[in-house]
Amino acid sequence: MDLDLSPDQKLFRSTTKKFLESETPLERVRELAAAPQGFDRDWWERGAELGWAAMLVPDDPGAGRISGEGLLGLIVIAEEMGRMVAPGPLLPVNTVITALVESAGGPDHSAELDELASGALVAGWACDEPGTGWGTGPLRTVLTPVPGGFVLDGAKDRVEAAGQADRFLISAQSADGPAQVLVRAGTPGLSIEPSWSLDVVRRFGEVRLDGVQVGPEALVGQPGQAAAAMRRQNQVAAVLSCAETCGVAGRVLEFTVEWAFDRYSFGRPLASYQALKHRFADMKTWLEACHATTLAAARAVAAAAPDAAELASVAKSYVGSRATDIIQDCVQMHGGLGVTWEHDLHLYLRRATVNRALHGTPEEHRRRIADLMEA
Amino acid sequence: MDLDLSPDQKLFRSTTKKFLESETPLERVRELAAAPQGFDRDWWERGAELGWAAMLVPDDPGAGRISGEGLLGLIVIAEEMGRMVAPGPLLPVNTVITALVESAGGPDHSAELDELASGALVAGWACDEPGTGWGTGPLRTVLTPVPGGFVLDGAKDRVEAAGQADRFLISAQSADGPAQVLVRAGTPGLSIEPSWSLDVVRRFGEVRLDGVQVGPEALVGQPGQAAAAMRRQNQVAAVLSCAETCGVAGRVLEFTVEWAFDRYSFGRPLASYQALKHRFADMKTWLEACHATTLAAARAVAAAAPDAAELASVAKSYVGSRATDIIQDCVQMHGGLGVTWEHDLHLYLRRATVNRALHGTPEEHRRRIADLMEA
Amino acid sequence: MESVESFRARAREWLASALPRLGAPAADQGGAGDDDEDWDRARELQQRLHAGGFAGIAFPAEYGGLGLAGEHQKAFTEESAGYEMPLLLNVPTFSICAATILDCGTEEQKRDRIAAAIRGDEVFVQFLSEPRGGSDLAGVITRAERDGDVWVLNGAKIWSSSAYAADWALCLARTDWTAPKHRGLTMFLMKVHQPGVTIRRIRQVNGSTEFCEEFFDDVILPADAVVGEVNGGWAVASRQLFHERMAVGGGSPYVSGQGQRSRIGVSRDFLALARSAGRAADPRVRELIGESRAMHRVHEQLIDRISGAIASGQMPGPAGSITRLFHAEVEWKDADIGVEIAGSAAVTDPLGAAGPGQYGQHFLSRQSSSLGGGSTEMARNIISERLLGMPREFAADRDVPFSEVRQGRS
Amino acid sequence: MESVESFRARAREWLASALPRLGAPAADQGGAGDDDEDWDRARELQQRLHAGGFAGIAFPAEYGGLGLAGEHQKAFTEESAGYEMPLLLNVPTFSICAATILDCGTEEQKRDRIAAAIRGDEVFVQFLSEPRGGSDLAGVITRAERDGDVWVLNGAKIWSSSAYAADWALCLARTDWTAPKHRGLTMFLMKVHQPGVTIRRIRQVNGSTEFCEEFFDDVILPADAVVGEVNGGWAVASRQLFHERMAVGGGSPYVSGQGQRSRIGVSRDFLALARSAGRAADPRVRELIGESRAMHRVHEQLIDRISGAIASGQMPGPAGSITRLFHAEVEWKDADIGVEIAGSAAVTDPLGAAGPGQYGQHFLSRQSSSLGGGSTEMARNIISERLLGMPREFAADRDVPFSEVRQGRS
Repeated sequence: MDLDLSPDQKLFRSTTKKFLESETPLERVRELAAAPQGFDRDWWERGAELGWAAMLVPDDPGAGRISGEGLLGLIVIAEEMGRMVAPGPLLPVNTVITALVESAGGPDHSAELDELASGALVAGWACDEPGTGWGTGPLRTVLTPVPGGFVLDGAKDRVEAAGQADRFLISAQSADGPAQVLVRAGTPGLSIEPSWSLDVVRRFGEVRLDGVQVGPEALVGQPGQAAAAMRRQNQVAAVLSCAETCGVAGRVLEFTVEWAFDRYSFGRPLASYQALKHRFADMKTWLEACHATTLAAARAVAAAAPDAAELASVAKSYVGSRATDIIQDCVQMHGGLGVTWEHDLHLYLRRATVNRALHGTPEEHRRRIADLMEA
Repeated sequence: MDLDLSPDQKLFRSTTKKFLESETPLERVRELAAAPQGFDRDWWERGAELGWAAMLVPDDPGAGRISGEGLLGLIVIAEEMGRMVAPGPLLPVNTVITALVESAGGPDHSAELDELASGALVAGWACDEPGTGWGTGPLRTVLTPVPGGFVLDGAKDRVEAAGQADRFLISAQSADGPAQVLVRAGTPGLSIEPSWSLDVVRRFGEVRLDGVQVGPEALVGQPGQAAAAMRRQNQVAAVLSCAETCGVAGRVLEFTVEWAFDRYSFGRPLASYQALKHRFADMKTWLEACHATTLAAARAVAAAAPDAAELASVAKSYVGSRATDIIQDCVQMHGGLGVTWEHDLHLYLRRATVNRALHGTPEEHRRRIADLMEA
Repeated sequence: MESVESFRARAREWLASALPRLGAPAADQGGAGDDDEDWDRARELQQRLHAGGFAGIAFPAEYGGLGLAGEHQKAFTEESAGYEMPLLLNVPTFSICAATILDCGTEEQKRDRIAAAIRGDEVFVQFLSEPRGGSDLAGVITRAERDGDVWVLNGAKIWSSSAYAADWALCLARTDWTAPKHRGLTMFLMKVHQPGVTIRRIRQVNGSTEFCEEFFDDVILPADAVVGEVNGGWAVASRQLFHERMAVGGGSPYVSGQGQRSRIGVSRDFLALARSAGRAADPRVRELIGESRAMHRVHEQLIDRISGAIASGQMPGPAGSITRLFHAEVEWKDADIGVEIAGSAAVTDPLGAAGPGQYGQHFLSRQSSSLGGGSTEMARNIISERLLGMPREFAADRDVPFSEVRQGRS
Repeated sequence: MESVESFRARAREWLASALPRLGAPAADQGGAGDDDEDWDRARELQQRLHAGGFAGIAFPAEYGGLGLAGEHQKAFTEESAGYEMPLLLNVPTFSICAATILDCGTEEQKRDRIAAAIRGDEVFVQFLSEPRGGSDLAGVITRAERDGDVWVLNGAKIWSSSAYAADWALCLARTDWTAPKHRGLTMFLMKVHQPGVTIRRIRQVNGSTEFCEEFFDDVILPADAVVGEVNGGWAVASRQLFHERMAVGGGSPYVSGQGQRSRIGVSRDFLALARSAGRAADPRVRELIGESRAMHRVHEQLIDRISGAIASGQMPGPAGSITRLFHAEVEWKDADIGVEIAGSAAVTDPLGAAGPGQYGQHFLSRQSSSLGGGSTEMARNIISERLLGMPREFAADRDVPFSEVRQGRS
């Protein structure tokens, strides 16, 4: 991503890369395709030792702001995960951490924060609701005060790692406005219906909430005050998604360029055909642009810059649409092999397609940019 | 367009081609760019002798249907006009003729029909209204019955040849539904405001109607009954526009292919570079598709087939968008020369861009197709 | 020769009495060709056709056919609409392999193989493409070496459709390495299932296992397995390619029955998808729906135009590459539109790959239509070189002994 | 050397007292370069800078400059924001031509020409491209022949920006036809207005007449007009191309003042266009508005990334072709979006080319941004060959005497 990595970032990269190569190489990812949960809890905990879930937690817990440096390190890890189509709840865990860190004035969640950071706890981010697009309209899940706490009613879908999550961060409408609560898996009234997924190892589910009772300690921030944190969560999610997709597209372009040198047709390498060379030039240009916009968005979000929301949407719309363009053309360059199960290309294409569609499609983010221009 | 021209169609093509080459070659078209009206009435009358305005008029005037064979001949002429970026009101005159032929049950307009066919009379087709897209919503121009006839109030824009027209076919809302009337230029209350145009020789204007009084003989068909004829007019207009655009794009691709053979770069003709060859292959494919869809639409409209409306929109959306794609890439192939005033490319690009935008943009026609699928 | 109308009347009557009516839409008939039972069923139907005297209509009588004209076949095909037909056998068995054997085979090959196929006893397959071959069909490195009376075959082939279900194959092999590429090839008609042949079914991302890869390990072919001339195999392969274009373009007299064998595919009802996604009123979604519809209609119109022009000689045969290229464009567009309308439901949805997820699933094989049957890159070469007359690409393997041609590392 | 901060403080003070403040937005300053009065104004402003001691900041003192560093220039540029500056002189006069003369010129050329430009007395132009040249910059066929002490120049040049307003030109001509392409060229520093030179202004579809075509008819050039070595002209031209990339990429120390000279262009306020077209609530139109905005922001981000990487040596110089290619994409997209949102108002409208019609007008020169400054085709060659290391295109003119190279008919 960044061409000037700090020594720390280089370290995160090399340790994560080494870990993924030895623990979840692509053969292992293919095996996990058959596993109901897509990743092992033990594996996640060991990954967390490399900082996967600790980087956004600020040194000063009262800062009320995720660590900016941490985010810039985290995208290095996300990119490596993309290069290896790695499993694991990197995005939801770090988004929930963002919520816990940046929601002021509510109950203390530092114990859960520690457990998330260590990898002992996995959290699901339940932000989308069935039948709606990204960030459209008011929440239909409602939070109603009752004696001794609150009751949640509604449903959330597209919840990553729903089957593995120990906690769910659930957004809901309260009488005072949007609220967020952290609910334990297994709370009566909360049920999980696994969904189908295009990804090989990333699992999703629908979370149904039927009169789920929670105590006041479940609140994340104050009811009605959640909008600002939710915006930040969306920005962090967009940046992590883009960084991972950069890794996906970057790796695919890399091995496809190699292929073009190695593969001969009519006695010449594919890389000598101008029509293909020009398409590779386009792909290289788009990939550099993907890196540039992801990094710029990450920096803006890290600094909580005034245009962070815009730049997150710029990156998510650009990377979302261009990455699949790149990968599809790389499939084409591979010929028939590119559409076989045996070739790894589809593992990458699946991941990029999933990342493109979740947390706002390119079209949704473009509309958001237009909205922000008028705001 | 059609690869199997009948002897008649071959004749129309060769006489029109010869006439345009001698009377309005591109140098003359460039001169006419400075003329307020863009074409000479005398020139139009001589062109009309070649059948430009007579072909849709059926042998049996009571048929209530334009000549299908005539339409298939007319597209041959329209294509030639496109190849020469010819001036002249081919589209509005023939669309108004369609209205006069296909509107049943109203006053007799056979005298005007004869004069239009001979080229003595020029008609403007006033179907669009200021501030609205193509075929959206109810007409805002209203036709109100008064003693001795009707009064028209409203405004029309994008009226081709408004400055030269002797008659205007005006669509308006009557108490019974849509109506059409044929109004003389110069009728009190009717005023014309010339508009700017991107085309070199095609002029447009806004027609304002302030209490314009017309007699009952001005009606084209019966008030409230105009919807069917208006649909047919739109189909004929779409087909003529597409046929002309096919001529435009076809001619441009033709001379650009020649250029690619003649122009050398690094000691090799441009036509030997694979990246360019592949783009030419795309352009050739798109051009053949433009011809195919235009011809299919013309045949369906000629036969008043049940899917004529759909095929007209299919052709208009496809040709509209692909023709400018082809021409823009031909500009690119020409290098810097392609964006000079001196090179003829921009004359063609102007015409294709105008045809793309008028009588329904590609986007509007795609939406129409979706509507028809649900109808 | 019986008149077409008389033949048609007989066919209509026979069809009603002898073949089952289709319940499902025509596009679904014949199965996907992925399962053995589909193939058993196709053979059985072909045997019924043969017993009823309606098999091999346009093949010569001396090779087991009826010796009638393409018009008779066309009439039969029209009448057969709505009946279950052995569509799996049309391509490549009848329209490509049997047609090529008829053009180039020995008397014995024609008599034995064509008749067996018409009886419904044998299914054919093409062994042309190779794992390292890509678009370069003539760059075959599977080798056949003469050993006394027989040939010994070694190498591998790929993308052979349903080889596992076939009996005989047309296999192109290199027999002279000192000759330039096209001049050292020989075509063999070989048994598919025999010692030394290993067949592996290839799983594609869309779930299909129709395509196969074959490995040849000292496979013994008798001398009479040669089709055409030794080292004249490219001429035979060219006939196969010709017949393939005819079959795909709808102009083959050896295709019997309407509709393609279905493939594992995706629904294209974008209006229904938009409704299920609650986006049927979104103007952008409506544009996409209209655009897809328009592309499909233009595709039909273009096929009419180009196939008519080729048939009448107004365009040369390579013009078929125009429709081939356009077809890929239609498919690209549809794949993209499906994903765009379905939104996040294309990637995770309770309904899974049966719901909007099928559009995400289909997106994975978006390029299939621009790879199978000659890549779009080759189509663009053909259009620019053979229709527009532009200079041919430099081929490093032209006019040099094939053994000296560089092969690359993959 | 004076400290940057001290220099900045002096500059700030001087600017406030000596240069007019801009009323219009910065992007409009300096005029379009199409009119003589713009050029007169630029010379006058340059003379003021010179009189105030702020001209030629990074040029050596012995050639009329201040002999300061790029940091001083950067400080001055920052301070000059909001003041009217002679931006027309930045490209090519200072940043390309004077910079190249400084690198390759004789002592006399440096002393005379650079100093005159810094004084505001002279303007420079490049005579590089030729009417039949296209992307092949070294394929020059303008010829200079030695005749005793002088050279005689014949031929034509094109796409020279504002040649009509310039005094001196760097002109590349072929002086040895027996040598291969790059090895028979010589660069001349010549007077623009002299006997035998005819200048024609080219009208472009966007109305600009900035570019010129020049015809040379037995133009006499003195022996000391040669820049660098005889037949070593390509080395000089390469320096020009290097300085051009630096200037365009924002890294030239010879550019003074912020903002580009404006061009005849189109507004990009698609939100305003959508409002005026009554389509600001159409979701599709909003997507387009957002997409354009996104492309512009990504473009800035990409420039930061690539120019930083080149400056730090992490990417080679040819990586500049990446931003060049991306720039064209942004412009294509904007041209298409303008036409799509404006709808029929882009082609006929009462407001004409000042209203939505400007988007139709702009669509006519959609390709300008992919042609000027090296075509996108050349950019793609460079990216694939020099960044990805793919084999170079075959050049039929490599290593053969230029007189034997085929030139084509146009």
